[in-house]
Amino acid sequence: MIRVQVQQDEFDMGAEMAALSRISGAVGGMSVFMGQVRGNQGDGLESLTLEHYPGMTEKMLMGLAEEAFSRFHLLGCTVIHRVGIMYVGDPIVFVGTAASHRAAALQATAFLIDRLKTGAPFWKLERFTDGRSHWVDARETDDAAAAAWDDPSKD
Amino acid sequence: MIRVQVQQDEFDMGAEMAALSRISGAVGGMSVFMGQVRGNQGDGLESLTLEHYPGMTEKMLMGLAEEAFSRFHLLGCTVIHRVGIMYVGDPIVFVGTAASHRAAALQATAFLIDRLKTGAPFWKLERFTDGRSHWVDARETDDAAAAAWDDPSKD
Amino acid sequence: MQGRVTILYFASLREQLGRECEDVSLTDGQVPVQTLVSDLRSRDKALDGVFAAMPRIRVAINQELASFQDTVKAGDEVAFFPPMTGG
Amino acid sequence: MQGRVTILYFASLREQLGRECEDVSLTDGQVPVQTLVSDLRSRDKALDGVFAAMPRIRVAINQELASFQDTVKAGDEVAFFPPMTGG
Repeated sequence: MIRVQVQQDEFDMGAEMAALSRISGAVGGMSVFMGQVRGNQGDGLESLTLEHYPGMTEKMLMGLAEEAFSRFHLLGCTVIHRVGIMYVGDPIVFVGTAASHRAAALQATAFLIDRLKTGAPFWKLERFTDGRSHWVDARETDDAAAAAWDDPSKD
Repeated sequence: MIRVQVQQDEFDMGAEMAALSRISGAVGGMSVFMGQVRGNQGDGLESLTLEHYPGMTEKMLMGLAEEAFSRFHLLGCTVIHRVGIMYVGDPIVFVGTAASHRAAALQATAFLIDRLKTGAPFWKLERFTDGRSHWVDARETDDAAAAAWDDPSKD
Repeated sequence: MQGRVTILYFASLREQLGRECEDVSLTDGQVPVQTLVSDLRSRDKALDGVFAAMPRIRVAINQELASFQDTVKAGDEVAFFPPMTGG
Repeated sequence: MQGRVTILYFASLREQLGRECEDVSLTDGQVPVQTLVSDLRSRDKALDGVFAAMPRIRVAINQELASFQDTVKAGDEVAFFPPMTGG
């Protein structure tokens, strides 16, 4: 069971986790990552605007979810990414995986969020309280984290 | 903020995640692991009874949470472990971590569940539909997973 | 559609160009992305400046990531954008 | 309490012994865990059989994991149990 969703609205983490946990009686472990707009960095960040490429985004997220599903023998996999404007503390992304064993679920979640950061067509515009705004630069550490999953010894 | 809880009752994953996500405006990522009673293995498992060593359990879980908190620079950490009788599909354990960056949260959660498996005084008694019951044996793979965190190159 | 491709721009690229899409005609039946880009840059000074200033522009053809050596043909949807920053 | 320790048994150990705790007096003021175990086994055939059959018994002293070389003194709480299987 794969569920991929791109939406403006907030998601309900408890409901998403409950749905994953009930996907099969064979589920022994579930892993979740939730990313939100980080504030308190002293830079006066007020909001993020998430732009995306409609159509391509859903395709690429589905491709990533399918890759995780077969690579880590998942029983369930949910990826939800919000678009539009989000303020400090607001949720941005939810990745949840369910598997028979904990290692598979934990690794699949790390794989999905690492790959999603640089492999799905999303872009972040930061707006600050003083009126400035700028597009977030891609980080080399994110490229490295995504590329590390190309090495199958990580499984 | 560390929260450690040993209880008979079910926990509310959504509420626990929401509390972690609001611990600080500096939270950028949260990671959760939830373990539940795995069925559908063809062995007729009906229930698990979780026994523990009251007093020592809380101390050891708190020690693990404090180690994770400082090692991975967490902003929040919640560990809830149930005791008593649980049926197939019931939740057993919840580990949640919040940090500024995703890698810290993901690693801390994996650390906590790996260490908790062999490092806190819980024991599982399996009961089957045909009336048999037996104590779950410790697995060498769990010892290896816990010991792997002794190698600081994993951070 | 015959002989034409749809071009999309996203994020900082869209913002600096001041447009999010355009239709262009291909000089040949099918051309590599880099030829298409050269044509666009020679026709449009603003676009030339934006492409010159952003060395890490990515391309997708029909919503699949592609390289500048890949071929564009009539009817394709070609998108240009900066490195992705989701999650 | 003087000269006595509380001993707790958990899980399969508790089940096979048929008891979850007992109070025993120490032969000396303080002894290594392994001496305490030898004393217990020499006094109690059932316990001897259980300890013989379970090679991986763990020990905690005052709710801290310990080794069989660690010292037990009067007033301590000593617990024996099989390898832990939580999570």
